[in-house]
Amino acid sequence: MDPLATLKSMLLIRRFEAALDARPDRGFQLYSSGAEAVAVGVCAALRPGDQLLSSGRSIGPALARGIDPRLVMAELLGKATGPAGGKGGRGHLAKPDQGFFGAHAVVAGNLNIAAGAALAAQLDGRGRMVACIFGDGAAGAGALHETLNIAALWTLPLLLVCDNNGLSVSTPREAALAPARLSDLAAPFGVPAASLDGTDVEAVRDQAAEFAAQARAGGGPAFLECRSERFFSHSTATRETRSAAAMRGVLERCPIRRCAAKLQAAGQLDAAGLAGLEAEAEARVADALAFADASPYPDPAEALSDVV
Amino acid sequence: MDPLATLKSMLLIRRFEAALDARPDRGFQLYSSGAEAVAVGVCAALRPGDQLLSSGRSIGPALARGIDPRLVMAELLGKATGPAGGKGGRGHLAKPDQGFFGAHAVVAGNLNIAAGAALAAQLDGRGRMVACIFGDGAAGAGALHETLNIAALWTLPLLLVCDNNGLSVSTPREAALAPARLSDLAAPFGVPAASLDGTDVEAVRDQAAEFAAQARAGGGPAFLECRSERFFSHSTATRETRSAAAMRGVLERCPIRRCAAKLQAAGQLDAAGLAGLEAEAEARVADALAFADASPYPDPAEALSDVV
Amino acid sequence: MSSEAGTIKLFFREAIARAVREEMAGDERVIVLGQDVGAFGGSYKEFLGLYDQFGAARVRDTPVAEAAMVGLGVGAAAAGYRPLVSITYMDFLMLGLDALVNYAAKARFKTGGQVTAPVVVKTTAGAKGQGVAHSQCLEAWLMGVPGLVVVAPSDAADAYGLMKSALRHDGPVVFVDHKRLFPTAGEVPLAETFGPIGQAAIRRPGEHATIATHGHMVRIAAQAAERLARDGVSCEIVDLRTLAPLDVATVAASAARTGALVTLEEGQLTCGVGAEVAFRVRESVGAVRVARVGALAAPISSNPVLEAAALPDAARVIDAVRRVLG
Amino acid sequence: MSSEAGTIKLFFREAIARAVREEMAGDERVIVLGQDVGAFGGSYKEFLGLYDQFGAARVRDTPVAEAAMVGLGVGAAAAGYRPLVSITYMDFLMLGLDALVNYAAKARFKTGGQVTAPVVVKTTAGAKGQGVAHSQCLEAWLMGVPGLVVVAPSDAADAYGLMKSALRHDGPVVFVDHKRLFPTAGEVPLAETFGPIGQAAIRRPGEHATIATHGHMVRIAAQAAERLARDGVSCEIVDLRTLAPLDVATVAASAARTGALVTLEEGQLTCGVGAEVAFRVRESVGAVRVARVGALAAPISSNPVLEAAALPDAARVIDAVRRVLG
Ligand SMILES: Cc1ncc(C[n+]2csc(CCOP(=O)(O)OP(=O)(O)O)c2C)c(N)n1
Ligand SMILES: Cc1ncc(C[n+]2csc(CCOP(=O)(O)OP(=O)(O)O)c2C)c(N)n1
Ligand SMILES: [Mg+2]
Ligand SMILES: [Mg+2]
Repeated sequence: MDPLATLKSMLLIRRFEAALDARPDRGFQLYSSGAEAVAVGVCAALRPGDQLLSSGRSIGPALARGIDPRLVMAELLGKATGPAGGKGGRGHLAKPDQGFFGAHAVVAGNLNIAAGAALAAQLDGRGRMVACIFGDGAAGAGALHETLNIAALWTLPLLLVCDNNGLSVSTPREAALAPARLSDLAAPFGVPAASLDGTDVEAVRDQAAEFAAQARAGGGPAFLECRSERFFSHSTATRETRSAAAMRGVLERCPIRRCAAKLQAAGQLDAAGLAGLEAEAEARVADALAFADASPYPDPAEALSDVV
Repeated sequence: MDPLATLKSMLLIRRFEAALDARPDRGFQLYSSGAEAVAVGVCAALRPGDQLLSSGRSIGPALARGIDPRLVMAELLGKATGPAGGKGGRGHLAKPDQGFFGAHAVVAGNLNIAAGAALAAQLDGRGRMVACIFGDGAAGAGALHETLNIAALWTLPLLLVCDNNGLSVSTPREAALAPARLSDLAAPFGVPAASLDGTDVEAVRDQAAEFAAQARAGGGPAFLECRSERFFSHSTATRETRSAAAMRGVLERCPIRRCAAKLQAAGQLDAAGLAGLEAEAEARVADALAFADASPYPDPAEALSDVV
Repeated sequence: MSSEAGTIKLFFREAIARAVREEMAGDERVIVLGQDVGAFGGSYKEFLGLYDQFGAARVRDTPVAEAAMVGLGVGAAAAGYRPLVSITYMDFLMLGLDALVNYAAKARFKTGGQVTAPVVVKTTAGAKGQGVAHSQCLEAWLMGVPGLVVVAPSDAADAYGLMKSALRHDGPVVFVDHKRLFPTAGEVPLAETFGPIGQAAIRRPGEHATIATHGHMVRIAAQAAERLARDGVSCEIVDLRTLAPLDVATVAASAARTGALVTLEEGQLTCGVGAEVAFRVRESVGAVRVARVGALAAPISSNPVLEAAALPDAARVIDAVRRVLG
Repeated sequence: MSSEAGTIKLFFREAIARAVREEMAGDERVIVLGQDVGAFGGSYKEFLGLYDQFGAARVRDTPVAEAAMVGLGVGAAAAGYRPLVSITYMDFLMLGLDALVNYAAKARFKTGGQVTAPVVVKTTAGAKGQGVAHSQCLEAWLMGVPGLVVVAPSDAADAYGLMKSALRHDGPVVFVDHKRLFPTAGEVPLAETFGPIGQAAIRRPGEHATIATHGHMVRIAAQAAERLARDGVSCEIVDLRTLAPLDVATVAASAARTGALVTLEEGQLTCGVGAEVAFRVRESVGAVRVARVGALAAPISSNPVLEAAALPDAARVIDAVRRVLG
């Protein structure tokens, strides 16, 4: 994935969420803004046959995986044209036929599901692998321990990506997790791990690519901690607990500005080029909204379909 | 606790289980023979106000903690004179007023209960601590991760003792657990840990005493791995899976013979003295059986008492 | 301040906070464990102010680790404390069922009375736009666990009184509230009061049919009764308030008077609260016409159209009442 | 070999092993995950021989980590496999309910049919001297979870046939057996057969009362029916076989004929199988006399005296039948 493509992907996520948040009918949402580089960097290391799973904070992962913004917007706004017909919605986005196995809104609930998908990939024997993005809060759950142990024992092709934004709702990571670095949790199991700045999309991509290659080669699981930021409050229903001053520092660490600056410094992008990419993202988001708006809500009878 | 006392305590456990196993009416039992030094060594480091919890393999821990063998035998044989009136029985022995908070037959199920008891001890502020003995099999459960993390965060006075006999029913520890040493699981949380030969009662006692002192001084939790042996099959209802040859090697590592030999080498015990201690243990066990035999079964109406 | 004498208007969430505050002030053994219960004050502000008043040692933010949260609370309870463990949504209580059901509910029995575990597990049931894994009502599971007390207040006064009683009960209690109740307000006695565990309440007297329900659904039942009243159909609403132990006598007496019973719950009907209430009432009053209302037999989507379609509403309750009145 | 033509006598545990063996041989996607299911062959030898035949890649011993075991099975199922996950005792299934109920049961719905999770969770219910945390029957919890199929065979033939069907079902199935059934033997068809999911069976025809039950309790019902027959009371025994979906039609038709229904389960009565069966039968046949039998409302001790006192036995079933026959 070339540098401009990663920038484009991050811009799409940022603009998509801004547009969604402006909608009075958006309902309950969790945003990825500030962590775009995590999802985009990881997805840059994935192949078509691979599968990505995520936590409920899944707009970034879904778009980074290349799911059509129209479908994502429709699903999030509860329209029948979403991949799940509007049934999944926030926290449960999924498009497995395009490599997004799905989000799951239960914290840490997707870890052992991802290990199961990785077991399937291993049994298939076609060099496919599975990546699972979860938050720092999920690192306090026993599911991580059980998943690391079994994935290591069975050398499952699984990349565990901790999107560490330093917060679980209002609780600082330091108050919830004893380890100095969350990536240290992998060590006892002999699982290779790395901890890096999750606002550096190239660093995420390169490390993820290395771990993915290992997994495909039968090297087993890996653990990648990405220190990111959360630009919005926890959810659209949650009050912000950080001070204005603190927020200024948070917004400083913008993965998009960082990426754009790097490309400009390298002469691969100029102001006009950036403006063009932003306009392009705006256009895709506008198109996605138009698509969702033109789509119907599901028939109430759908409440009873796809149950058993 | 002087060396002879530890030997006595181990002999009591060994003879108690032999006598119980010989009973046609013993029902379903899990034995501690081969791991006597773990329970006895740990209990040697505990004080009256402290609490001990254990897995379902609880005869050793209960007797090592000093619970009257009469009461233990009565409870295990389902008699109304047991501490729980015969209701708890195998896997659920308890005598909290004497520092044995209790066994729990759910693997790893006692870990976070023990942390809760340790939280109570911490809030009491009287320098009490809690020890929890669990098996290697329990180390694969997420409960260990959650308990280690919170105990470390809150510096709970908790000693986690892994009685690693290398087996979970028929499954070798290597096939169930990825870590090279189970004590390594404590490292990411900054929890001090040690791994030692669980057939060496003095080594267990000394390390447990050091960790207990730390816990009492506000130093927080510790993890002690004791590599022990399982002399019986998993349970009285489980077929043995180890070869006769393998069993010979297992029985070689007898914590009692090891302790007795050391005392004899040091001139603290002679053959006659040992025979005397064995006879004493026999006598206590015979007395316990007599007590249990003379005790009635609970009234069937007890099936509905102590519920809410 | 107050509309009636001797009471004060409080939001449901404030009533919970008041009860916990009073119990914490009066008993050092009462502590609070939960995610974001500290300075943040709880997802629904139901713990607001407790952290400032009682400090970090007694109001503890926990990691996202429901199994350990319940286990810690149960263990501390068995060791002499009276912890309140907050499990944000009832869906996540599944992660803590081992400590609650396999240990706490059986502790007293299996130790022959040596150990009791006076823990209160407070959790929020019900759907409000949060989707399949954040909307479930699992009260019925807990009702069938010997050793557990289950309370489910429907208004601020009971939220206050039942939380007070729960924190004084000498065994494990599950306190079930509902996302849609926190912002509701009601009159709460100014004086300290305790809600009676095991006692239902008649919220609205009526002659033709009895509606037995609990929690947020009491409000739906009231809407249905209002509309039915306009057509001259008079419904008696029994708020169960406690699900275990169940106050069958009050429901049965009402059903005996009216001759018709409609059970209403937000959760699933199969092996649900209504199935149990109906069975027990029929045992004690013999012939009575019965219908039950609950969610459709499907997961509850966050989709506004599908959520509304799946949940019981006044219209469905009215249909059920008309059905039993033949 | 065989007592009847075209059948072979198998132990219940052998019937399970045969079903899994046939399905594994015919479908590479079928794998087995569980504690000591490999060379050991399972706690009750119900997987004996599979490891030798299919190897360590398809018959996998797992750590003691029920949450991950169920999650792995569900995840692999959602990714196209058909795992059987063995959870030794149903008490421990609590540890895996999140993956089973919050994910697997909802996967198809929440993805609009994009994902299904054809996992079979096989688990053993019931009491046999193992105490409070190794004896529970939680079938009723699962019956109320939309998206789950729950089967509970009572004999070797159904253990075989229902396991075969469970492994072919395109969604999550919980296969509930019982400690006391493994050593029982029965005639199993020599030819490959599939047990019908959602179809109850009449095990004994009768005129005066219907006993609706499942699993091991079918044997207790038979004892009771035998003894009642001596006094001229003829009972019809309906073996539910599948608890979700429930075959109400068969029970209702029987109850309509006999006019009396006794439900029998080993688990707790409150919000239990019997409460549901009774409600649904009354919905469809109107007036029928009903009584239910289950465990005492208490934990089940390993104590021989107390366990026997707590569990339903033939005597209690007989009392209940006489009660409904007034
Ligand atoms: C098992 C469980 N417990 C609690 C919650 C409520 N909850 C939703 S998101 C969240 C925060 C998780 O923090 P983190 O894992 O760091 O993810 P982030 O929100 O920071 O992306 C919590 C506690 C949940 N969804 N699941
Ligand atoms: C949660 C749970 N899963 C499974 C079991 C069944 N079981 C009882 S003891 C045991 C072995 C545990 O091995 P380990 O922890 O090493 O203890 P040991 O028996 O070796 O002392 C198992 C799997 C259980 N009791 N609880
Ligand atoms: Mg976070
Ligand atoms: Mg072991």
